[in-house]
Amino acid sequence: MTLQTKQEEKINEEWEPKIIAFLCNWCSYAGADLAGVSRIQYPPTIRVVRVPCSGRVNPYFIIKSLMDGWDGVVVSGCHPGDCHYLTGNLVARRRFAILKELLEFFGIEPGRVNFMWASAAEGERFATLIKKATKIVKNLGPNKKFEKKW
Amino acid sequence: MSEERNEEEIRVGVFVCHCGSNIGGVIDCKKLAEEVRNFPDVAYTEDNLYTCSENGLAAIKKAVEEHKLNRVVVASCTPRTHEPLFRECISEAGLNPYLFNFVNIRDQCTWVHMKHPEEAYDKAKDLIKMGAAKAVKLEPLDMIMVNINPAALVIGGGVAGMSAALSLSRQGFKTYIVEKEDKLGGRLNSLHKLFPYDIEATEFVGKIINNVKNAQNLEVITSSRVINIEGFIGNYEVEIDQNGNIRKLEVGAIIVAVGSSLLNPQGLFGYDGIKRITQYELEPKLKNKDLKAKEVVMIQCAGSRNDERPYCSSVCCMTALKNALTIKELNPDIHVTILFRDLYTPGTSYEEYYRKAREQGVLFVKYDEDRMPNVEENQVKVFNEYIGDEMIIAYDLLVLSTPLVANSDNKDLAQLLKVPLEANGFFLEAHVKLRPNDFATDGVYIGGSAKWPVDITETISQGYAAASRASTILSHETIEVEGATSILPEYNKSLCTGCEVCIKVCPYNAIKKNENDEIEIIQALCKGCGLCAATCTNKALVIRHFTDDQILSEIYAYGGE
Amino acid sequence: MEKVGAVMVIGAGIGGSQASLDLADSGYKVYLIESSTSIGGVMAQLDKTFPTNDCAMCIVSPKLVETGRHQNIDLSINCKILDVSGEAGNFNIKVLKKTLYINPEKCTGCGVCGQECPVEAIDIFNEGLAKYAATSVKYPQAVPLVYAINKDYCIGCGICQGVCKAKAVEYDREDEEVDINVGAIILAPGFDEYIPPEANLYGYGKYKNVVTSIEFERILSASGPYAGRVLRPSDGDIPEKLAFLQCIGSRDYTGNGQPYCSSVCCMYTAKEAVIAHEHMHQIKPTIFSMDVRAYGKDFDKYIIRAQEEYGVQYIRSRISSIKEVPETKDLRIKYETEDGKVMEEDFNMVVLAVGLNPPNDNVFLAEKFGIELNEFGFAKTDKFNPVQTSRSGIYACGAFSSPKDIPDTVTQASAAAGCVNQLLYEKRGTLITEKTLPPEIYVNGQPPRIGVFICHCGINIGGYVDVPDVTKYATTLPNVVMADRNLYTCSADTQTIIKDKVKEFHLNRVIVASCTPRTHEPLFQETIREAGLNRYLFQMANIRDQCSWVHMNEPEKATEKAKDLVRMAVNKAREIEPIERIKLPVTPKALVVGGGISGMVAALNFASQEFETFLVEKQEELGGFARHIYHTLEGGDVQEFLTDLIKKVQSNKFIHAYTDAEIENIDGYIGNFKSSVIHGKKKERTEFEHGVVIVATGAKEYHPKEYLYGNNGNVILQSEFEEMLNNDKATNKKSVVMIQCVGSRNDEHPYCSKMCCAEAIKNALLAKEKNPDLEITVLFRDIRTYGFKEKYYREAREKGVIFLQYDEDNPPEVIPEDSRLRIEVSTPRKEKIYINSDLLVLSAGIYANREENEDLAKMLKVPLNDDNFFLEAHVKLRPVDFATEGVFVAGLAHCPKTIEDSIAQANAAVSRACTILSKDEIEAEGKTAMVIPERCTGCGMCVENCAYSAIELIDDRRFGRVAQINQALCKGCGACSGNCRCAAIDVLGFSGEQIFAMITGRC
Amino acid sequence: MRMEENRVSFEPKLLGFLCNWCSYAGADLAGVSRIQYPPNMRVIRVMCSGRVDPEFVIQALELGIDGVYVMGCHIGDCHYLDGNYEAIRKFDMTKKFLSFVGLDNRIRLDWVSASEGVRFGEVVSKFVEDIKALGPSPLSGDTPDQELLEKVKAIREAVSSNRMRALVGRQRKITEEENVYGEKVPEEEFDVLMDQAIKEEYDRHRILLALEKDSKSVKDLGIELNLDPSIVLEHTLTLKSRSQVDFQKIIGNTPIFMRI
Repeated sequence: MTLQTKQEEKINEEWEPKIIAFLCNWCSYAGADLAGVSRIQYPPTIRVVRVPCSGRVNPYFIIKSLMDGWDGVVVSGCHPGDCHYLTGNLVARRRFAILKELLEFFGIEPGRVNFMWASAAEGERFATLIKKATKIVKNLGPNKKFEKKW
Repeated sequence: MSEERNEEEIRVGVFVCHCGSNIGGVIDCKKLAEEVRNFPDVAYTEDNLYTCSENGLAAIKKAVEEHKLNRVVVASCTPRTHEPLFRECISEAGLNPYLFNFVNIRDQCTWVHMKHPEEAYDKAKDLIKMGAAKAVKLEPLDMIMVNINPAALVIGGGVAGMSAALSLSRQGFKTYIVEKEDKLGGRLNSLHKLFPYDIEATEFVGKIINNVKNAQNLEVITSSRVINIEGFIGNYEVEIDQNGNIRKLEVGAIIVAVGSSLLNPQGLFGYDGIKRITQYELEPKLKNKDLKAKEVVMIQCAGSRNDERPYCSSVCCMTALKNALTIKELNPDIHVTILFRDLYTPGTSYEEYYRKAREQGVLFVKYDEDRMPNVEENQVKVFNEYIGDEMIIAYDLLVLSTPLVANSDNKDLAQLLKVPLEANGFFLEAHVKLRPNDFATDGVYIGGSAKWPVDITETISQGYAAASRASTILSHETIEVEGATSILPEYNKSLCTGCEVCIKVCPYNAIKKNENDEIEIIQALCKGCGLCAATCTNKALVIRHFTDDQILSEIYAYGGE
Repeated sequence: MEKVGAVMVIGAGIGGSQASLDLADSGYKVYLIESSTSIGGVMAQLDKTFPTNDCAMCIVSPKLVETGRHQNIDLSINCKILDVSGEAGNFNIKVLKKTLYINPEKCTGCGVCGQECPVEAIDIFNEGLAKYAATSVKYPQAVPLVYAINKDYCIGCGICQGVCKAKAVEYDREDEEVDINVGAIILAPGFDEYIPPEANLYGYGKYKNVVTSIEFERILSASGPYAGRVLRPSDGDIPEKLAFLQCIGSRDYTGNGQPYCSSVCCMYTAKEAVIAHEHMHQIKPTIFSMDVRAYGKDFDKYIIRAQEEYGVQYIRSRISSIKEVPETKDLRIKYETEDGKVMEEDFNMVVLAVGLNPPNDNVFLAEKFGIELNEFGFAKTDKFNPVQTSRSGIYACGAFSSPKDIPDTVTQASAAAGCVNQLLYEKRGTLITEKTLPPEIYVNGQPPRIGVFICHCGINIGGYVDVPDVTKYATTLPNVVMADRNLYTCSADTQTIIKDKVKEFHLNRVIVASCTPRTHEPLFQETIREAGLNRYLFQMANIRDQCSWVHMNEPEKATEKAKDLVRMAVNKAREIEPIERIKLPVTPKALVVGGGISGMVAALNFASQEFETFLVEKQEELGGFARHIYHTLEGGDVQEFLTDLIKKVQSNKFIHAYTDAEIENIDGYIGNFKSSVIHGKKKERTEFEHGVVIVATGAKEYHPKEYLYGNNGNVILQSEFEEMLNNDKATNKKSVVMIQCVGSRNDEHPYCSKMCCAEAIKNALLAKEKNPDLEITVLFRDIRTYGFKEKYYREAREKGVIFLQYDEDNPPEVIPEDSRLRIEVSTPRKEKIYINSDLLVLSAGIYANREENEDLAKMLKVPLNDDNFFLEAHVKLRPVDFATEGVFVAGLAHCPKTIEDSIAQANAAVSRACTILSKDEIEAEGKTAMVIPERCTGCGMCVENCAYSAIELIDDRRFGRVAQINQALCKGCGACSGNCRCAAIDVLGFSGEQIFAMITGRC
Repeated sequence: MRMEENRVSFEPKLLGFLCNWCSYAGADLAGVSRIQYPPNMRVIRVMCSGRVDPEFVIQALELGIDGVYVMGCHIGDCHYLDGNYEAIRKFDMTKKFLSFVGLDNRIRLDWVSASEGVRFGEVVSKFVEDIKALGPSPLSGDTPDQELLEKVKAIREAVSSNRMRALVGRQRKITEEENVYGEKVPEEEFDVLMDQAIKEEYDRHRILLALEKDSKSVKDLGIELNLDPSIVLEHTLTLKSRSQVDFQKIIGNTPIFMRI
């Protein structure tokens, strides 16, 4: 646990953001498993959806998640060159570069959607990235832009 | 740390005893009682002349009601003698007996520091401070009740077993005898006469056997042996195998009376079973009076009191004398010479029996352990200690007095009963002097040669002793078992990883894993020694009445935290 | 002797695993025998691998998991070979399976025993840098994930048996002796790295901050003891100044090292330097080396990138001394620079690039298997078949025959499998058991009836997540008809419970909430298939590795997350439908393009397995690049080997050889290719069908424009010089000069042609033999005689050949002087040297002809790399496959290489091809993409995205120009559907509705 | 007050753990026979010497008590059969830990039977004299030696770590009877393993305590605990693999560790 001041911890105490995470099966999902095997702790804020490749993540999934009230979205794929399907992650990277601008245009705070790359051996890095993403989304507060479904 | 602690306020009462002048003569008990008043959580203090006296106890009960005390500390003599008394007193005042703590300021304070009254006073004050600190942490405990199945199992149908079984069945307890052979009687069946009154063995044992036959609630199961024992004091489940069919007996106590066995004499003094025989092979010959020998020589301690069997079998000397006298009775002209190292004929009647043999002309020659008699085909060379020279005694019959040895299958039975064996393979009793017929494990008792070779009289008395010890528990529907035992409390279950170190360290096998693989203490078997709690790798087990918290609070009270 | 259709593979490193997979996929029963307690060998210890900087774990663990689970592979760990008898085709091997004291069937690898064990022992896997318990597994992702008790450290306290909920610990488990009968044996025991002896002069063992490269590999590794941070062992600081010393224990004639070059240290040192800098930017790596031997494909580019992008500094010098500075524990290195100055520099940490020794038990193995070892202790192999040991029927691959890197090891593994195919092809499929499965229950149209099984996994889940509560919650979800929990859902007895529940509740969807699907999904899919349900009617929720294990301190939140994950799995399960794996017929014939050595060896291998083969060669006669090579450096007679090959090809009835032929067209896909070729003077056109394609089109010798080649008689190529020597035309020469790297390692061809150094030294030795006092000078940038070739480099120097290094920036100049040549060279010491010589021999490299390769690449839809060589699927783990299934590459077409390497690659390609030809039909991947024609506008965006060129636009009668997916080629990555503007493409198993259901289903 | 007293008049504060069946009874017998011995020792009654947890002994020393005496039945007499055998093993381990801080001569283990009233008086007197000779404990009084206090705290935590308790809990059975393989582990071999474990756990818990105060680098820890930094690094990384410690940040070239 990072050394937050007592008082700061109090406010953030009650509200935990709900973040949906699209993890590519071959690298990032394996990295998340390794974090588990090595018992590296990270906040329980993400809910994982396994996809074959980061290339599979259609922009519409991300927008649908935000519309449906998820407070944050994380998409994680293999490092360039590692992709099990050779070019899947490169296609995804270009696609998400454009999507980021589109989301800003919609008025969604940039921190809500995070793209990251973690390999199967980087359990440590996966945990730190999730901690960082949770912190950003927590500071942004609950997702009020879209009407909540529940 | 425990959840159950009730939230109401802790009010400790401290009663300082003068014990006449034993304590009051050395330190000022009144001042001590006042000073102790301001220790934490102490609600009431009082000093009295003899706290253990009638009015002392009445004072405690009154104070408990008036000041609504929920903890009581008595500072006086030693808990070893007076703790039960005070526990009884506060339970009559409505308090759980375990909410009591004893502080020893007499035997371990005033009596031993008479020349240093000030230090004695400080010591007493510290001890009371520690006692009060522990009292605060005490928790109510209820004695564990174990119901007793008023039935008993006697293993072994010899004279020891039969005596025990008769005694128990006459007290109305359902009793079973399990005998390996196909008939009762054990070793006596093969004997001719019994010393010292030369009673016919068969007639003597016959009487006992038919007593057993027509005794009520006594069932004899012959040619059967015990194959499994489950459970604990008062609740044993014994599986026996009677040539093929398995039976389950439910009993509250078990008496081991399996007796002992004869030594296999192969290789001793050229034993051949014809010219050189043992006392036991001589008995039937005497019974049927077919003795042709003229010169009989007997050798005592044949195969015992040596490195292999460093013990005296206690019955061989009397057996030799008995047989010698019987021979003389048959035909006085037969010469009988007994070579001995020491003759054991304790007691009045046995010594008299020895003198009678000498009068009948039996010769006694003492030999020394370092120079054993040298047996040749028909003569024995032996160095006579008294005349300091070697003698040659001709013989046409050599009788060896061989010792009794432990049964070879004792080890398996010991495993089933979880009781120890001593070095020579006989059963090891709880305490040689104070509990000769108990085992350390409660509910199991022992009598007869299974414990140590003994003669018939001793065997019978031990049979009765074992029976009476068994009846101390069979006579109750339920018995109270030590309350301050170890326990794996609900709130600590998540700490226990199941490493089984506690199971391996417990001297009483009182810990097991239940069917859903969780550690469980068998309350009836646990003695509360605390070994398992001190060894538990994750500090999950708790010893009630001596928990870590309680002992640490005493240390803090003294250490000054 | 009756041949046996089974193979034994010794050693389960990357080599052993690859050979086993190839053979198991080609219908042989494989017995994989591993001496340690888990497969993966040295590669599993590596963090990243050159030249692609892939994370070793990412690329190797899927292959290891597949090896661990393959139905035809019988894996035994912790084994020792006792006795070997028999002959090629029928061997009997007695194997001792040493006990692990833990029952592998019951152990679920949860790791509680390792945590509770009070004994701490040196962790050999982490090279002594970390401690592990006496009960442990080699590394977290070990396959099989089975714990083992190391009896030397174990004190027998019994705690692990107590805490093990699966009751897998059995202290009385005995060793087991097994007799195995196989037809062939492949030895892949790998290597043991050189450990500097006690009194070494580098201070290893004395100075804390001097480590070996394998130790540094563990320091770099993200799953290593230092968690990927580069720290120095003396005080945990980041070693800003990091020095690497090359050739430790290699090229060492002092006797305490090995005389040969270990081939891989130059490259792995460069990688370690690059990765160290990548992890910690303040690290400035310096490498002290002699030659930098980056001879493989894209290796030179890697070295250049290391210097330019990662600031790696190369100093060409063998250091003279290394001392530790007591206060700072830094290391003071004294060395001489190229221009003669003596320098002293302090470094925070030093890594010794240790060489590769033969495995420690090489003599034992050689004795047991009756094979010969060469002078260096490696397995002796045939000159023209690098995997064939001295005993027929027994093959060796990987570092056991000579030090080599991972791509060559994998290639040799497949090559060994190729040779086994030739030996045992009649017995293919005789010993493997086909599982009989009940008919699939038809579930379409039924309302979903979902069964949920939630796992305790001992205390790993149950200890933190309130499993009973989650089970109760699961029963409240719509369409869930039953939910229950068990201690270990993956245990054998629970599989039968699942099958019973499927029948009892008529379930048509099954969900297991336990650990990671990556390792356990195939197991449960198999179980529900045995219960009659389609494999894909199954979903997993990962509530252990991604929930209970990582939220240990927040049990309530972990339970809440577990409920969410179960609900999302149920929502997705509602949407899934059964998927049929389509079957494709296979034509058991092969097309080999190119009639050089690689092409011919491949064709002969196919033919010897009675596969009809079509060999197409552009030239009039066969032979290819090797026609004008006389001998190999090792003395093999190339011409004799070549003529013998050509004779065999022409006489073999299974081979149709078309010379002077041009491929007109190839279309179709894996198993179903149709090609047409125009051959002969009369331009006849023949058409034929085949199942696989081997590309062996070779490459061209570079004809230099520089150094006056072509307009001065005294300037010739090495091949021409070899011809002169063999016909005694060079007797009158007095001084010969050779120039290396002509047309290689420059901007036009930024790669090393790998064989020119060997050719130059071969010719120099031959010239000296013919005329001892001939003066020969070799001008070089780096002499790359890797492996055992180092021996000949030393021999050349002993025979008086002068080697002079020239600077890359100002190459030598050639000035003709009457009938002789004056060659000016500027050496690194900045002096100018003039050599008068009457003959200049240029070591010209190899290049790929763009036009020729491009049109073949188009026909086969396979890519070329920027040097115009064919680009393989994965440089490390699939070096002979193309991304497009059914097409393989061998020989110079892949990249410049020696003749033995080409032969090995040819056999490897055949073995890979056999995994297809050995089956009469193959199953395509189930979860592939699927086009919804009504929505498709035919924009073609998906076609470009597909890395496997599995989509093409067709003209459909009803819907016009729409995309169509070739199920055989599609891998199901979903890149196409991710980009499709009108959601016209979906992926079975990960469809849009299913993912929406997971996102939205919040009830 | 205690500090200025000179050696002669110093009255040590002693604590005794007496087993109920033998040594406590021996003490009572000393009372009944009016045997006089110095009053410095306060007694805590326990049912068996095997019940005395090493943590109690060290907690007492930590609070400034000058000496701790553990007494049990003679070997073979234990009311609970082999409680005192276990007491020996626990005491030896405690003594080895305390030898790191030079307090090992302030604890003592002895056997007094119920009939040895005289002997009880003698051993207590001897203990008081020996402690008097040693002088007051450096941790007693109002100004205890802080550095030593930290070390003793670390020992207390190390002694109750589940690794040490597992080793000492199984030591007797494995070395005197048999381990799970039916073999007897030689005493010296187990001692080597035990000594190594003791040294490791002691260092590790000192590191944990130091990091609990604030985050530090390996080098600072090396200086503060005067340990070779390479050993500190090894321990710190083992603690990291057990998620008790983690990297916090990097300053210059030095990573800083923090306690989780």
